[in-house]
Amino acid sequence: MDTPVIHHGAMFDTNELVLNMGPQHPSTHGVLRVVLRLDGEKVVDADVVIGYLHRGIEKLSENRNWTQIILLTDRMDYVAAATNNVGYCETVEKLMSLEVPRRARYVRTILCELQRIASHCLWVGTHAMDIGAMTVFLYAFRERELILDLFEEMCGARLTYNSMRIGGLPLDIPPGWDKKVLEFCTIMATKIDEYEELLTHNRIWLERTKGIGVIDGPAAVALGLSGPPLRGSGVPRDVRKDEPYAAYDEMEFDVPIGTAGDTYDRYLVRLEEFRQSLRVIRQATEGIPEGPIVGKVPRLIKPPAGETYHAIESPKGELGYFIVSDGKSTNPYRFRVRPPSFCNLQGLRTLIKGHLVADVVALIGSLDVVLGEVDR
Amino acid sequence: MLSSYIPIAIFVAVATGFALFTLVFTSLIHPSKYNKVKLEPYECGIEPLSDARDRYSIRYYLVAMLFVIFDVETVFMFPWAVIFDKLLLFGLIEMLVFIFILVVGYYYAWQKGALEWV
Amino acid sequence: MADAPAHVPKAAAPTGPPDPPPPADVTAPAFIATLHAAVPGGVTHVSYWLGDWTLVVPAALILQVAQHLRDAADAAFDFCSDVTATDWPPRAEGRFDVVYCLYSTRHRHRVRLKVILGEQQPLASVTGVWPAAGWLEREVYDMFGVGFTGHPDRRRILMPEDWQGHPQRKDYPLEGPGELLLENPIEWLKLRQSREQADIE
Amino acid sequence: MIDTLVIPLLKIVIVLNATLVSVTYMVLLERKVIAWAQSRLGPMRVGPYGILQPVADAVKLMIKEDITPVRADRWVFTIAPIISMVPALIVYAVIPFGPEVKLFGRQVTLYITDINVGLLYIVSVASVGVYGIILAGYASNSKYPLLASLRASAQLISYEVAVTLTLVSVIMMAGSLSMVSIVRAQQSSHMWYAFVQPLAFLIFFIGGLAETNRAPFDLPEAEQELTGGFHTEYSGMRFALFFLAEYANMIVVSSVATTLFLGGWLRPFPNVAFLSFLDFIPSWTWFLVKSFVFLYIFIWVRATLPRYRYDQLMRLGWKVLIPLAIANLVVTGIIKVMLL
Repeated sequence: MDTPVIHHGAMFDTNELVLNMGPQHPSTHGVLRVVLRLDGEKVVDADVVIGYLHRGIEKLSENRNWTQIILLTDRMDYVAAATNNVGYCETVEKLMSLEVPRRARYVRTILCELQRIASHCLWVGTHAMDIGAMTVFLYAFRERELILDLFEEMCGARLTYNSMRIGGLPLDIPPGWDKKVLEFCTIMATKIDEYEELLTHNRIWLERTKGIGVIDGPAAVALGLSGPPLRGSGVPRDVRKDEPYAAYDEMEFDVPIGTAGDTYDRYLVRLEEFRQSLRVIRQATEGIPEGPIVGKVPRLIKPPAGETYHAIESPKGELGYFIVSDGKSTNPYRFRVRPPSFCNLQGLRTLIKGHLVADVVALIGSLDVVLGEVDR
Repeated sequence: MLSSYIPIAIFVAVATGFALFTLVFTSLIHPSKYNKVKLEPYECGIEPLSDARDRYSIRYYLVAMLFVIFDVETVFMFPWAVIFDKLLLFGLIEMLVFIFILVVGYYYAWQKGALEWV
Repeated sequence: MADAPAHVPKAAAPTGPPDPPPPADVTAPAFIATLHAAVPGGVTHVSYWLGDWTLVVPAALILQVAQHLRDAADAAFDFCSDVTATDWPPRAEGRFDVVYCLYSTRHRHRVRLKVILGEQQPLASVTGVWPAAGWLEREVYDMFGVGFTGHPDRRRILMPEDWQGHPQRKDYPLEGPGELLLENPIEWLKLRQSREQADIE
Repeated sequence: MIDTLVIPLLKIVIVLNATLVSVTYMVLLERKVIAWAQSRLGPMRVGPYGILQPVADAVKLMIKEDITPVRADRWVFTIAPIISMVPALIVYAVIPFGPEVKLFGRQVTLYITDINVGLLYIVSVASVGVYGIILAGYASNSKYPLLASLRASAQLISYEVAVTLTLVSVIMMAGSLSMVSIVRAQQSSHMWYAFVQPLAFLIFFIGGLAETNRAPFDLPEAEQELTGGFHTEYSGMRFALFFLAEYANMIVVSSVATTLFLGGWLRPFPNVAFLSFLDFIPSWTWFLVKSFVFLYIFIWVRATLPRYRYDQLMRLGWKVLIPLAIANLVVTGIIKVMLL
């Protein structure tokens, strides 16, 4: 294999080492493959190869009826399945111009935010693990477990919830569930400080994350980053605020943004999002209105012909659904997902150029990709 | 005097013997069902395309060279340190000159960027 | 394209979304008028449905329109949310709808561009305008076989490099091509034809 | 004959066995301590509270299939783990676990041998172990192990310089290279060297972490970046030898640190008659307790800290530790001249 020669000077020519990282690699978060061209330990260029988890969910959905698709969306971002459900149901509701009862919208808000915390828990754990701090991982998973318990009580499943129906919810919340959610908020609030204690002011952590993968706001927007990677670069863009869905228009919360646009700021943004999510959950759980949980949904779901794009803020970024209905059949004519991880991962190549091998894993972690969603 | 080294020789023999014994012993009892895929070098699930042995970055050699310089100089200090009590001021001044030369070289290497990794 | 032969669906296939024009009581946002002025003929049809604005753009002018929408002060669509396509095989004016979902982080508004494209017709890549489109266009190429010209890295993205056909097309066999198509496409074609023959008989 | 061959041989066998057992239990301890730090239980299945886990691990490693990759250099691939392990073990030859004791009517020294260049011996033997790692990476003929072994060699030699320089300060204090004399010198000077040479102690500890490839300096085997590092291609008993070497090295570093800086087998305040009731505890117990504290800190650090990046690690070694060690050396010399 002929590899290009790097010129340090005539005497010191060395070859680039082509290192294949993934798909079977401990820190590529599933089945990502990154082909690195290395000069020593420095990354000269990288090629990000995806598709190892491609299951054709978009194609499958064209042959399922509108309700059956909900459980397919679970399998995309499998650490925040309920968020995917909500996004899909809202898109179909928009397509059918359905009114969703206020109680259902509140429960959706709670579930979305619980998922955000669960997803960020998994992220903070694995990200710290990538950088070598192994304890945070188990701490974060301990709290994620509490959320999974809440979900189990809510809808019987722990990972793929299938927790939404078009027009509302399949079941009302179990009695006493709201109290448990509030209890969880109290516990979680102290645990976030625990993670911060281990990482935020740790010298090694700072050295490993500060100034790594810096991207400024306009460049991040142009690259199509969304969610915490974009906000870490100082762009105050959050679909929950800009185009409110569910019951976010009635909630009070802040959108944390970073300044430097490096890995550390993305970390800080997510940690602050933990706190904001708790704030939203508290408001929504305390103010949950009485009333029906499903709106007036026709027996046969068959949206009129037309197409629409609807986006929500998933824990990873802007999760958009582009759905085309032909108005005749009971399944969508075209079902397209705009997965936030896919678009964020696109930025990886730009971010890792010039950094070291060790930073590659830190940067994959800081983008927080879920390959189930990237490949669908 | 030399007799105090005999235990070391025995130890080397015993330790090597132990290592060899375990390797031979386990080679008799472990299963060996090999196939082509199992014997391939690890490349994250992709068939390795190129030989791993290639020309590496010059940095590693630079570090090795710096190490040789420093370590040899440090070894010179061992006997000096042992009889430091007897040499005292003479020994100190002599060693300060020696260390000064070392530090000048070190400073040069620093300024030349030999200690920078990236 | 070494594709499966055009397969005519049994029921009369739909020929595209209705894309209704805006009703009288909805005023179009200002950037549409500016776009009309800046790129003459850049928009052939304006549609408004469920609160979304859709502009149908001729394939030849997509780069100019994209450039204008990104740079014009009243549009400022700096964020390319999504690039995707829809396949309408029986449609006369071209089987593909290539859809661009744009968003402005300054004005916080959205618009969709739509390009109607024939099977072999190339389309200029917008990666120069929005780098975000890079992978999204690769996916459209992978799934629909839309050839983007000027794309810096035109490879398949989700399917393997040596995959035959474009799976999201409506005439792509639902059972998948199977191993045979990958190994020996000609044999596969023969097998498929003989099976269709058997169906007719 | 008995004194030169049989007794050393007996002692060697005892030390070897003790090392092997403590290495296996070290692994269990590490898993348990880290588990407690992470609010979980650790191994609990094999034996009560998992205390038989090391036995199960050893048996598993022995009956595990041993794979040599096709492109590897067969002989070097087999020799590398031996080169890595033997030096880690033979260092114990000069480590004093205690002074002379009377056993079965015989004066027996609680060390295998006491050579007058003991410290030099440790430094030189310990650096041989690096060859095992380099050869392992090279012989595997696979990219990850190769990268890891290059990293490992550069890292180990960088920290070697700083560690050796701190040893020179200790030798200046003790005036001897023999491990036993260094302990006795600490007794006669009424002071553990950790208090006289705190900076050297700190540099030695950090260097020790780096030289044993422990977190936060565990880059040669950073599983998140280089999958398993230099032993990626190893399995079965050859992997077990590397594993053994790593933990034996940890114990070596703890023992050397105890001997040089914490007064070896001496009890706390060895010259204070008031505390002489502590003498009923055998001297080697003090040695083991002190070494254990080090081992515990090794594990504790691993559970707490993230990993350094490679360039940061090299910077710390070359630009911080080496200047500090040189300064410490010069200051020690000047103060000594002024005091005498």
